[in-house]
Amino acid sequence: QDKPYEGVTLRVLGTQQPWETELQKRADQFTEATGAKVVFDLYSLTQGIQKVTVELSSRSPAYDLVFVEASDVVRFGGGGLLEPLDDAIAADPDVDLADFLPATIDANRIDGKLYALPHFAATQMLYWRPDLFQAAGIDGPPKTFSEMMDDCAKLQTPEMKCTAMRGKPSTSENIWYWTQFLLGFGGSFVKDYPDDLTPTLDSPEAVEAAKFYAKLLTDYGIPGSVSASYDEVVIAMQQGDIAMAIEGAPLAGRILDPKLSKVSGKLGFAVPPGGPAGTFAPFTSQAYAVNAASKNKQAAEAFLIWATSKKTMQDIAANSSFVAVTRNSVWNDPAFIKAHGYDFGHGSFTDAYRDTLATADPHYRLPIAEFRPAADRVGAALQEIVTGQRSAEDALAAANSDVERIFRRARLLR
Amino acid sequence: MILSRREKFVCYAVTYLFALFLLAPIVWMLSTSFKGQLAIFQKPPSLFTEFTFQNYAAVLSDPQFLHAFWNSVLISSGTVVVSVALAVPAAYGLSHLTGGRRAGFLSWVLLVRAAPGMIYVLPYYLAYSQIGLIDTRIGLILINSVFTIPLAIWIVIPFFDAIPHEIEEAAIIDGATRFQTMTRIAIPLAAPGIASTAILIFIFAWNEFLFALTLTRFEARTAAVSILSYMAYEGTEWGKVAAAGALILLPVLCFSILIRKYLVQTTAGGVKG
Amino acid sequence: MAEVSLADTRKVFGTHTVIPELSLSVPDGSFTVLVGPSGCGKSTLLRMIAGLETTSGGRIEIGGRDVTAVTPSQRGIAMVFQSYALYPHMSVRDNISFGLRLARRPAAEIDGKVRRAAEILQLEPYLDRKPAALSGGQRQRVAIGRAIVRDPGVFLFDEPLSNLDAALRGQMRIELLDLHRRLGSTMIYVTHDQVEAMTMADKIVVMNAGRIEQAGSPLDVFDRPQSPFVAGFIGSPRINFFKGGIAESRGGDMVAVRPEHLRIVETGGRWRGRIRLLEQLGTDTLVHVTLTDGDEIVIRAPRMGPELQDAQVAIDCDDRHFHVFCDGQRVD
Amino acid sequence: MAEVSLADTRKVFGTHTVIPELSLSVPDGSFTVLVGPSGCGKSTLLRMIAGLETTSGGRIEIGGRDVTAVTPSQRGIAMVFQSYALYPHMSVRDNISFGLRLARRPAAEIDGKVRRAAEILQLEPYLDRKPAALSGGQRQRVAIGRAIVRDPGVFLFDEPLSNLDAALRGQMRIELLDLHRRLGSTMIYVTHDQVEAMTMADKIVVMNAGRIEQAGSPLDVFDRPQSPFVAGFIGSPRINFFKGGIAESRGGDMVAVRPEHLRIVETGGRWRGRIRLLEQLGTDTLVHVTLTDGDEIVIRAPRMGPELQDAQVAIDCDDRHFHVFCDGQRVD
Amino acid sequence: MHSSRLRGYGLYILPTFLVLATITIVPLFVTFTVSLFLIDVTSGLPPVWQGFYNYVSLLSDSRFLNSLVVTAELIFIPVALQLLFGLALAICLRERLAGTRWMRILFLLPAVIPPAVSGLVWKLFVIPGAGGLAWLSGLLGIDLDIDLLSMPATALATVVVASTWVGTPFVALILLSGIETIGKDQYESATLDGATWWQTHRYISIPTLAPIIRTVVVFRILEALAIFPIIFVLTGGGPAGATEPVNFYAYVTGFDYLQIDYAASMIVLFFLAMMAFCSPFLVQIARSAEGGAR
Ligand SMILES: Nc1ncnc2c1ncn2[C@@H]1O[C@H](COP(=O)(O)OP(=O)(O)OP(=O)(O)O)[C@@H](O)[C@H]1O
Ligand SMILES: Nc1ncnc2c1ncn2[C@@H]1O[C@H](COP(=O)(O)OP(=O)(O)OP(=O)(O)O)[C@@H](O)[C@H]1O
Ligand SMILES: [Mg+2]
Ligand SMILES: [Mg+2]
Repeated sequence: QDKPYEGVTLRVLGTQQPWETELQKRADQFTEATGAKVVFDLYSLTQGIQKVTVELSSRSPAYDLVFVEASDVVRFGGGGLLEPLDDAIAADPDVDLADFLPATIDANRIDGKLYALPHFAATQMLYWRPDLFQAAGIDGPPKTFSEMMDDCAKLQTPEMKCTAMRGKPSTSENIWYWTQFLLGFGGSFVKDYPDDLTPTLDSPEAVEAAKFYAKLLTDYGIPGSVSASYDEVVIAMQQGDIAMAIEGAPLAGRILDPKLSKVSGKLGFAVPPGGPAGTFAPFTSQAYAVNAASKNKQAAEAFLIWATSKKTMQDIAANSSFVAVTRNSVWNDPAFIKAHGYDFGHGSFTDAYRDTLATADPHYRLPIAEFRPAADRVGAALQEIVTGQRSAEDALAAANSDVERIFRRARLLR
Repeated sequence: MILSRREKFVCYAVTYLFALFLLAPIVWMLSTSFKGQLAIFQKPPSLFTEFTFQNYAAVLSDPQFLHAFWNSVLISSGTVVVSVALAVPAAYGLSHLTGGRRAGFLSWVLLVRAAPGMIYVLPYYLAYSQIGLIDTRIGLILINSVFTIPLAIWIVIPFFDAIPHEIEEAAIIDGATRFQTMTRIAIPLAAPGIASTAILIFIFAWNEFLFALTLTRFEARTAAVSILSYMAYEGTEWGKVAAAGALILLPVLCFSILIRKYLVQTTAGGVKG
Repeated sequence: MAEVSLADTRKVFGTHTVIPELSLSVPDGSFTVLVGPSGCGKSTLLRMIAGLETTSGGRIEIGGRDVTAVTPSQRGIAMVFQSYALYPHMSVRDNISFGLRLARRPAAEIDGKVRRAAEILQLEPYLDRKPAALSGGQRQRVAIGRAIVRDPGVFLFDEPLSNLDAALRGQMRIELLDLHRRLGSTMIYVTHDQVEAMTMADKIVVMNAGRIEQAGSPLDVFDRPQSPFVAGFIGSPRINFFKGGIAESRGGDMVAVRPEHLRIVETGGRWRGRIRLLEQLGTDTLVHVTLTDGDEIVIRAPRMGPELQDAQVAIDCDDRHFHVFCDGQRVD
Repeated sequence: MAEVSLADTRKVFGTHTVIPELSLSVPDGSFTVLVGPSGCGKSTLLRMIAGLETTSGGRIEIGGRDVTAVTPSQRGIAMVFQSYALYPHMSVRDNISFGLRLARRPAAEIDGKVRRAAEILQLEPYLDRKPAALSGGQRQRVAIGRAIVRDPGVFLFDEPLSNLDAALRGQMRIELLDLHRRLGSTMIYVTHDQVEAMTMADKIVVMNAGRIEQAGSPLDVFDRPQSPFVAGFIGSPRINFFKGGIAESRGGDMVAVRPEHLRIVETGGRWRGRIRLLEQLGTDTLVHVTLTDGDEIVIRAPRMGPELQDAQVAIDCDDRHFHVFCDGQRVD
Repeated sequence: MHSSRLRGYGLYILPTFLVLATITIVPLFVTFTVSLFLIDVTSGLPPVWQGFYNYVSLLSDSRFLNSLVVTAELIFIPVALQLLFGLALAICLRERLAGTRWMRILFLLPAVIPPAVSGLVWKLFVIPGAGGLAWLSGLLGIDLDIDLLSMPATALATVVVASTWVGTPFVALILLSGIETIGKDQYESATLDGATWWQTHRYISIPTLAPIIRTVVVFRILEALAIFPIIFVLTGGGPAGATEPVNFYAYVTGFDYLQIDYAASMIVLFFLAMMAFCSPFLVQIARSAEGGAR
């Protein structure tokens, strides 16, 4: 029939981010096509995640679709709280899973079942100022951490700091940033995910990563870095106060916004530097999933497929500041490239973005429920190190034992 | 007392400086609610840059906010009805008890009231998920009552206590039953106190945040919680937030001016020394 | 119209016995005043008669009917409280008619009774006012009006005048006596003011610590107090007590003489002493004298000039004015 | 020791003139009582002397020194309030010594003064109690003790006895007079009770609506009231007023006779009337008589039996007992 | 009719008693029970008995220990400030100086503002460089452009100030009504005794108010953590737990990390500590509320 879901109202529990607000504007199209009304309930990111957690675990059918970050999919999907989408996807050839960036799909798949369709590929890239690099006699962006440190020594002048970075203690601020150092220096959160979850945050590699981070931040970071969040970094970059920064790729739209920026047209884009163990750009995906308790699963699946379809994503990507798309076809879409394909002669934005995503580790954040409390704890330790309250060894040892306690309490450890 | 110049100056300075401290943030919110998004982040800031009703218009045309506002009205009123209906007879009865029993009940009520809200949220959350009271107005009214019934008992008791027992005895001699004495003598006499208690409970329920935050989704979401939806991850719409805040503030403001005479003594809830 | 009689009535609060065992008969149509110091149990007794307190023992009869277990409203009594106990939220009319309305009497009857009470008490102009808009005396009258419409056999008053100022108290005293004359009902009136008791009562009942010390007509109680307590309680200024020789010579252990019966004499006299203080009341003077044995006494004498301060004086008294007591009992 | 004099003192609250213009001299060492009806400005006047209210005009001198602009604590006065105004959180000792401690007097001096005051007032056993643990009379004494230790030239009392019961009031009256005799300081005492005024004062100042009606010795005021107001205010029961012929025949527009000066006579008499009510005071009886012209008068007579109720009587009075007034002034 | 009376009035109390007991004691008991089981709500596995494991864990949970410190800071500093300012205000307002009467009404404001709105009010006020604080300091010629909420010390200070802002007027009004019951006579008497204005308050007002002050302090202590919504809106407990009191940590643990049992153990522990501290006062207060004494 024409409108199969006439009379159905879908409830979406999400966050107030550009993708969702854009999607909300276009929901009428879906209603027109299928008859199902879509009502969005959008919160701030932290609150949204929290609501989702609570809603799912109470097995309430109140929401049909929920927002999930990749790191949460394992526990929700594993707990049977999310509806596997494989059948619905199989039934609809238009979905074309192969078109999605592989990491974004992998992050949402457990035991071969796909639980969410990603719309947002979050990673960080290196924004750099070719003019300043040239003046300092450096040819090209740093490829490794040590190069980055060396370059900073050269780039920094009494008037200008070298870089800006997130220092605010939180899973989504300093940990999101620092984890690339942890992994790059060869460390990890736990001994051997998923087989042995003994935390290894007091390892020499972790200490080295923390020391590196602290030195970079205190010696070469802007004043106030210790409490900076992405916002401060973006503003410092926009204002031309720094020579380079590793920051969220999706934020390029803001950094380059001619109305706000003094540097639009003066930036180069590159894959972030790596360490002895390789390059580990921060990565997560954001996605929507169907609540297993939903009473309108079919309609919800249909909406999810529609929302992440090539057409919808192309439309949003080309007509808004949203760039963190998850489909290769959109990355190659001329309209998208026209809108976002910044290239000022020192590396194309879209290329750098795609190359960075290619290095993405779907388990950049450990996909366990206790990751958030554990990471929040480590974030606080990092701040202690930066402010010199404690040595890296002491702070991390203390954090490690707290994390161990958190894991043990959750029976992740014997 | 006859104050010296210097003492007067000190008094004026203390009161007016504090009034400034008190008012400045509120005035700032009001001024923000009349500013456009650009003016809000203007540096350096100024109190009145532009004057627009667009924030109010936006908030008042947002069905989600209006729904939440209406929920607040219903939930607060419901809490008032339930609490008053239960607290008034109990207070009346208690005011006729003496010594240990009365003090015992009152202490228990006070302890219950003194417990942190968080201790109730968890079990209520678990129970409500089982019996389907999550995101219902009834559910909120019920958990609000945990605090408002004790509050009401504490506030109403002194009003009953203040009724000379001779008046009730006169009614008994006039042939009134105990129930009639309560309904026809005691309650009318305590009416101002009961009314202000009702308003106070309304304000309490209106202001309640934790329960509404954790036990609602969209159907029963209250106005206080709805503000959060304007505070998003990126680019909070401060103008709307401020306008919503001002609108939520309005009813409690009117009510508290109405009962200002009682507010201090009653909010004290037994603060007598 | 009804007499009231109490037989061996007792009242115990917890472990505290307020009225050990009391028998009393209040004649029909009398104006009986219960008087005694604060805390002696007057109010308790009155409230037991009203039924507002249970009895711990004994019987209470009103108009020959045993009402010990009857509810207050069925006892055929009306009570006027010290605080008036008006219903502040009702108009005067509603205050007066409250009991009738509770009993669902026909409107016409209610109206008639209210009208009559208002007329007796001159309350017509105030019927639609709230108590707060009345003066103290008017409130008092409303309280009485509320009692009147009940057509009680017995009116009970608990210190009804003590909240009024002196002038109004004098006036209301007279009005109450008028009312008693007009209605002819039995009235039991509690006060701790002996002047009120003396001036109002047909029959005074002097109480002390839950016991009746003496009951009788006012002049009888004044002239022949049966115990030192009554002698000391009734009469102002207070009676003078003497112990020792003078008492023994009269066959008692204590004698008492009222200040107005002592005379300052030129020569002779039974006592002598020094004038410690002269209190000028106008026509009379209260003379405070320190006797040679150290006792302080008071004499009410006609005007004496302040020049007598500190003078040595002799004091005498007629034999017939001695009240003699032995073991707390009058000896005649 | 100090006399107090007020010259043309005025007090205006906003637009309301409480004391229009008042001159008064209080002799050194006197016990002067300000008496008058409620609201006549007695307290205001006292508070102006104390310095607790500013003056709106005129001068106040204490001991010959102009204190109009001097702070209360420097005026050499002490004040005892109606409410006692004790500091409830301090022991009796601390209450009494508070002023001395504020002035940082040596401990020995403080101790000595407190001891002396306590001795005078028999407060030694209570020095370590809090006021709440004292009886009304004891509290009163503490308030006085607090005044004594200041060694003031002038004591000011604002109705210090009005919160006490009748018996205690009589006793405290005597104690205060004793104290006055002992200390010899000037005392200014405010009351609205004319008995208190009569019995305590060397000098009575009768006030009415912010004006002095009469000042003089108590007996002078009682015997020769200068205005009908004073005649009516002083004396109990209240004086009887007559207008009309009897007044005109004496050259005034009003005459007054005290109840104790009226006699019930067998025959003749200036008035006749019906006995409306007899109030038995014991030795005396107050006879309420309705005269033929409808006026109500009161006679204080020796004991009259209740059988005289409603009797027709003739009433007379000696010529010398008439107070004659014309235009509100005494005519002699 | 005394004894029979009591039984009669019990009927008025009983229904309320039962309802109140059901909606309070039962949940308190449930909370305690929950804290003794391991509960994984996401997996839906049945609860596992774990005794006092959670309570033992808490003792080595540095975030919990930190939250205890923050709790103490957020209770004692604001309450002390509220008392200090409240007393000063009450004393000044007592004088009824020109133009201060309206403040008594004004002072009701913070006490009745929805706490969530209070949080918002302060959040707007401290927007770096663009909030009311920047505006005010601009008027004074200071260029203030720091993010108070981003650093632990200043964030805590901001929350303390907001909490003081909420509570002070209330304390002031209560103390004012207390002060106004002190007889004018007492102050005048002290004036006669030579006390200065300050001394009259030092020696009369404050000691007389002592019992009220004690009661107010107990209530303010109990109410201190009612600023949950303010913290929620203003700082979210951060940065690095600097403004995270126990009830907030419990909230995060329960509803963010979904460790319901762990959250329950925290709040139970906190409740018991609070009661141990306050219940003697509460009982005393209940006893002193022996108003009617009928
Ligand atoms: N409900 C009660 N419980 C315990 N004791 C009581 C109660 N009511 C009265 N009493 C005690 O009984 C005694 C007599 O009290 P009652 O009120 O009858 O005295 P009273 O003669 O009326 O005194 P007053 O003249 O002061 O009114 C007092 O000692 C009082 O403390
Ligand atoms: N602070 C004030 N402001 C305005 N009017 C006042 C003030 N104090 C007193 N008054 C008025 O001044 C008049 C005299 O008052 P005052 O207290 O002196 O009377 P009083 O003679 O002491 O009366 P009482 O016997 O009742 O104490 C009264 O009408 C009173 O209302
Ligand atoms: Mg009594
Ligand atoms: Mg006065």
